[in-house]
Amino acid sequence: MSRRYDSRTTIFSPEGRLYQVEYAMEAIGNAGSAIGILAKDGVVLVGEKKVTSKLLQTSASTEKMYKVDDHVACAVAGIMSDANILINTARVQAQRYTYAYQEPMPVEQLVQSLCDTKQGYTQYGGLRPFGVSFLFAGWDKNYGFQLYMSDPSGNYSGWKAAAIGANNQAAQSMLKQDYKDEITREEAVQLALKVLSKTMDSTSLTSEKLELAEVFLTNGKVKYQVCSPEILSKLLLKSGVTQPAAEAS
Amino acid sequence: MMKIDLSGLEASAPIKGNTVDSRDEILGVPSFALPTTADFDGFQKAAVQMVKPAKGTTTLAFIFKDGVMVAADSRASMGGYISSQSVKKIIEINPYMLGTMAGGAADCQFWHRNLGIKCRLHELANKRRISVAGASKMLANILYSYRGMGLSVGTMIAGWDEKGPGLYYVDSEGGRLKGTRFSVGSGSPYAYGVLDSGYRFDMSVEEAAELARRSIYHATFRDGASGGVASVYHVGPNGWKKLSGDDVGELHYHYYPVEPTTVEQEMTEVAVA
Amino acid sequence: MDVSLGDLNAPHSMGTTIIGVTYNGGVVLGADSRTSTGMYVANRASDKITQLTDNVYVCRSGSAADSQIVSDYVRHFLHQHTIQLGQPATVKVAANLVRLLSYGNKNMLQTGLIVGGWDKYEGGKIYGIPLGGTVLELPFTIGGSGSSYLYGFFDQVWKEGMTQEEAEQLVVKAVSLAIARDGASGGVVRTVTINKDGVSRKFYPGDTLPLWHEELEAKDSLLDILSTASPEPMIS
Amino acid sequence: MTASESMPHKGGFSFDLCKRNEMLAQKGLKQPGFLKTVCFDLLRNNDLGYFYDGVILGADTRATEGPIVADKNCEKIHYMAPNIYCCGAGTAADTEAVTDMVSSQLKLHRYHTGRESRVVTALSLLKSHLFSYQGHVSAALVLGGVDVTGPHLHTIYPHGSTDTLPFATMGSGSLAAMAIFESKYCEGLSRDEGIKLVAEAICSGIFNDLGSGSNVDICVITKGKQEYLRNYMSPNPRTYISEKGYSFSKKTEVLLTKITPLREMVEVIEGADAMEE
Amino acid sequence: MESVFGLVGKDFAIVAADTSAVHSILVHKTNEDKIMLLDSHKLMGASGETGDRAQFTEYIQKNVALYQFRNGIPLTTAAAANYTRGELATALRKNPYQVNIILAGYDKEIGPSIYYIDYIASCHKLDKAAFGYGSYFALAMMDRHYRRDMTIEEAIELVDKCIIEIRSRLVVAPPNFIIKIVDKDGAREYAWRQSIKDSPVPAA
Amino acid sequence: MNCPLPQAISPKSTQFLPFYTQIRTKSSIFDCFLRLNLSLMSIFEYNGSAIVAMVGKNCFAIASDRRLGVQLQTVATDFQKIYKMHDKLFIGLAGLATDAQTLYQRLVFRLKLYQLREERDMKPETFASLVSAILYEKRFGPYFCQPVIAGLGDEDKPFICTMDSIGAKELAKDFVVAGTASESLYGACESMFKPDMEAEELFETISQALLSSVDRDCLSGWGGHVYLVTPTEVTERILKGRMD
Repeated sequence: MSRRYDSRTTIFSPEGRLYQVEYAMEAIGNAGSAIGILAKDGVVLVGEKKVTSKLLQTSASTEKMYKVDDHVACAVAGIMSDANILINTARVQAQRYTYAYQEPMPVEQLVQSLCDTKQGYTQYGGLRPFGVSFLFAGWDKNYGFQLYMSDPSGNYSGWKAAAIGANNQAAQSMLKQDYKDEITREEAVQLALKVLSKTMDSTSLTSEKLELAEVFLTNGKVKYQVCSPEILSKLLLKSGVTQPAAEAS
Repeated sequence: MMKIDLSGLEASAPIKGNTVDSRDEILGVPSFALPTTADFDGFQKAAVQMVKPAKGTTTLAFIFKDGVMVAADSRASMGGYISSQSVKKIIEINPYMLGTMAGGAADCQFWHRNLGIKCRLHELANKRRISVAGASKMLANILYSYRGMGLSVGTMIAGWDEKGPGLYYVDSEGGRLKGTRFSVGSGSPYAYGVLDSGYRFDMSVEEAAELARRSIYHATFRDGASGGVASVYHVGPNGWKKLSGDDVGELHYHYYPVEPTTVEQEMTEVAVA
Repeated sequence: MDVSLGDLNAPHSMGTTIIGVTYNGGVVLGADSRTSTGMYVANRASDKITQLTDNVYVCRSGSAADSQIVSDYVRHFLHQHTIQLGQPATVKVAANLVRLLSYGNKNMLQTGLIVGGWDKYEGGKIYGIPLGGTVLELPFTIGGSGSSYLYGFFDQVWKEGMTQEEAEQLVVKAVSLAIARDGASGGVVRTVTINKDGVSRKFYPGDTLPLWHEELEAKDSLLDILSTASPEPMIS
Repeated sequence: MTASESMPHKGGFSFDLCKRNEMLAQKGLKQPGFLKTVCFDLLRNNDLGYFYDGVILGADTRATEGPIVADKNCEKIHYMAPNIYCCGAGTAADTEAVTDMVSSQLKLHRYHTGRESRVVTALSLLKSHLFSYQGHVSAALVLGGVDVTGPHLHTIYPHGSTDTLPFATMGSGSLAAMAIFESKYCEGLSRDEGIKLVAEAICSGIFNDLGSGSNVDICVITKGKQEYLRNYMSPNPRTYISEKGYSFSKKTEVLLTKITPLREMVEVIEGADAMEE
Repeated sequence: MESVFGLVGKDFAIVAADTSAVHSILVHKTNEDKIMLLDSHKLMGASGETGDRAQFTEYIQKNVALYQFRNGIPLTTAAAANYTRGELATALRKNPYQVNIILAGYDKEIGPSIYYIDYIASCHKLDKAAFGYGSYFALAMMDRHYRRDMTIEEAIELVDKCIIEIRSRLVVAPPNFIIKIVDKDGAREYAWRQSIKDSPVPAA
Repeated sequence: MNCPLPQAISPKSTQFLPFYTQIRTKSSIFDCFLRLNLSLMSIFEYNGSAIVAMVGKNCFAIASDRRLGVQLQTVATDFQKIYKMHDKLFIGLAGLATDAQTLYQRLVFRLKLYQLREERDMKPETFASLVSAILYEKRFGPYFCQPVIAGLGDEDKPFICTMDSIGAKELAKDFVVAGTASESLYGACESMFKPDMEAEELFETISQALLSSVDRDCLSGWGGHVYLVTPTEVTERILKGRMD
């Protein structure tokens, strides 16, 4: 009966729901999961790579992690083609702000402007919403390190730790138990890897299936750094996620 | 009866110059051939534009208890190009009188030298040195007679006579002002800034010299058309004496010393090219 | 560097003498071949009689750029018109298209044109289209800076119903007369004769043109001396 | 937010600074001139085709900014297509921009038609662009190439008019070069004779015309082959080479030094060990 | 004939401007306040065409305020200066504003700073800056007596010296000046220097 | 016989200049002030600048003066004219300061987006084309700004180039100059430059060339700013120059 209401993306159904937005969230549910944890000296983003065939030649070095500006990075869950459009919009918004004010764009304003774009697709234009959720990790001089999560509805919220993509509820509740306020960046990495290994159904976790990126400060300047596979496998080892036997690989 | 040579006052001297006998050659006002052109006014403007000296310079002079302090920079510029950094802008008219140069270098040098001749003749005729007022009046009248013909002079006549130190400002628009403190040239507002705030009548010669030098330095710092050397002269009861000629390049680091700071290390990573 | 000699960046223009005459059976178009930028002869053998269709040609004078662009557009329109019509276009249509362009852009175009051709309805026709964009159907017409020297000559020598030979001779004679007097015209004479049998182009080299009052014979010109003596080239 | 900044520009010229520049001009500030390549270049081809069938382009290599020689070895023979080259005189920026633009249009056209570009295509594209800007884009070009219909040579003037000639010269040195051509050109020159004549004509321009100078570039285009002989001749080498050059005894006084070492991407390994204990 | 100048002291910045509104040879008003409060901790002294000055400075003020409402945090002085420069540069293409601006501000960590933005939109951070014919006199005076760590009293004394110098040497010297100051407690009016007083009108 | 007072200008004197109108327009207050700003300067000379870049043995140096002036008045002596686009790419912008600043900000905008999308730094040759395109786009209402680009390209091969205000690229193997002191710089560089200089000697040569040239130009100078870039480090130095 409600079938009639979900063809138009901008029309509420009798129960007051925007089906297209919910379907978009559903699509994201099947995408690789991503976890973000806010530590006191940095923000950690971890993502599960779905595509691991070695024949694939990607232009971008990472599948899930994208640098939006020197001080803001994001992890993506959902339809990658949609994500690329939005990431480009975000990058242009950030540069436009820097052009006008000659200083980096506050992270919340960037997230807000991107969510406004997303929200537009749920109210006018008659186009389908973007099937993408983001985890924004960044730093600015007003509020220090920040972690935001945004979903296809165009809504965003600040988090201490958050998960998107496959089994994000499970991951979210695990994070809730283990997260403690003054967590350091190293501990956050351990936690994120642990949570991700549980939510990912694959048996043994190796560095090809994962991506890890961190936003932190070095001598006063914000730095976005993607972790190399070797270091990632060491970290996995350390966090006890992979059995020591596998260390010969 | 002595016949005072009035030719200097004859404004029309330039045209009758060629008919006068040779005696007048040195005495008379030298005559310049006038351009035979219909549109004299137009030519005039063009001539001025062509030879237009950017009044790029800074000169100053002031009277204080021990006499007159005169100072000037030494840069000559044409538009953006510095043609010279070593122009003597303080002209020694005679051992008791100095003139400063602003505006056309040729105009100033020529007419100051001419004024020197006139003053010497005055001394020979009247057996006493000409007063500063008289000398400056002579120059003013000559310049006035050429008014509108494109002469460009902005000069100060400083000297010492029976009435003590004298300072007059004379310019090619015919102006002649008696005063105690003047600055002329594109750098003059900057010089005035420092001069006015530091001036006191009862300064010693060293203090006055320092104030003059400091004013010239500040003008050269801010004004692109002034620079080179700040030369300072002092006119006292027995004539002028050149006190100093310091290069403003060094003066700056003397007034605002700067020690080279140590090497700062800063680490940045970059993807190897 | 002194660019005043010939002012090399002056617009590329054709001082030009152009003529179009009708005779019984067709038309003859004639023109000189000098194109100059300022006082420098940029092209001493240019072709000012350009084809519009198989049976219609146009003589160009004035600004080279403007005249080229007008003839290009008209050739393009005529081509499409001929396809739609299914038969060759008449000279009148061609002339009218030129007029539309010339009149429509009168404050931008600086070009005088003479359209001439043969069609089966009206036979040989000549149309003159001066700067303002008016179109005049005439038995003969002359244009370009050299034409001012030819008005008297044509009024005296023109007669209707000439033979092809007479018409061609008349055109060559007229252009050479104009070349003698007009500094902006020169080089060679080109003619195009259009009649029911088709089109024939003729070329009259500059040194074979008849000379007129007080013109000197070309003898031991620099070109001959140089080519015979062939001094060693300047680059060692 | 200044939305205008990031919109992908739809191409073409933007005139929005004109009003400001006009205001500055009214305040008496003169508009400056642009870099000119007042070079001359000349080509010849011989379409009778006895021994040799092709086009030779030549150019000097001096670019001037008013009276100052801004570039002593600039390239004025622009690539248009594998078989078509074009020499530019006039405002350097215009010649470069218009040849780049048309060369890219030709490439797209080659993809579209799958055939070798024709000189007349390039000619019409250049001609219409220049005409539409009524000579304000001041590029005087000489277009030469060999295509399926044989060798072609055209000159294009800034107002958009074109000539088709067996030999042509452009730029301020064109008079000097034309003199050489008028006296020595004849049909049926071989490839080497042609190159020698072209070089000689360019040298006459280099030595007699103030706007031209430095070296001679030659480009020979024949069916299926083109050779771009960059600095084919360098008749004006530097004459004042001081062996020992300058050595400055009194070193420049430095007020502040800041050294920023650039090291490769530092490995995080140490970081990892730190976490070990 | 208008003069605006400013300088940075130990933990404050001072902007002084003449207060005469002039139209060719007529003085409409001698107490026109040309230094505007951009926000709580920013001053914007502007000189130039009366129309342009008022229009442009208010335009900037409103936009800076909008930014603060929308984002909850005020712009830093550097950001405000660059924003102003950007607006002036883009506006300059349509109808050029004849407005020269000295923007003074105080930021928590950075402290006081002043920015010199001229009417064709070149912008530079300085310790001492001046516009208008008065600048010729004020600049030399400030060069001579300025020190980075001046106290407020010393700075005001220097400003007074400049005003006296302008009054004595500038033929068309404006009679009255207003001095405003910005430090950690915010931007406020410091003092007037008036040589001509209007008859007092009870504030409406 | 008393000395006659200098009689009023005899009518004769005005007579001989019949066609010259004696009435001088009373130079109003404002005119005599206008005299101060020499308005016959070109727009390039409004702020004054001097920039030079030189190539050494797989290193390069780029230097500029430090003056920001408004015609003859010096406003600031620490004005930044050389901008770092990334660790191995610098650009010096001579000419009108406002256009230099606007152009720099637009270049950073385009360069940042390029870096984000390509995940690598832009090569100097590519950057030169970007600058040329941005300038040529304003062909009929240009930015009055002459860029000097210097960078290390592939395998740290030094690349320098300059352009006029509408983007006519001019590559050079030895040195490029720009600004109001460019004519003196041409002379200085032409004589002082030697190919394949080591970094320290290159720094010495470029500093001497810059300082000797700006001393002949009213509108540029007031100190020097030199960036010396080798594959391993960037050395930034402030030179002590004449401040007049």
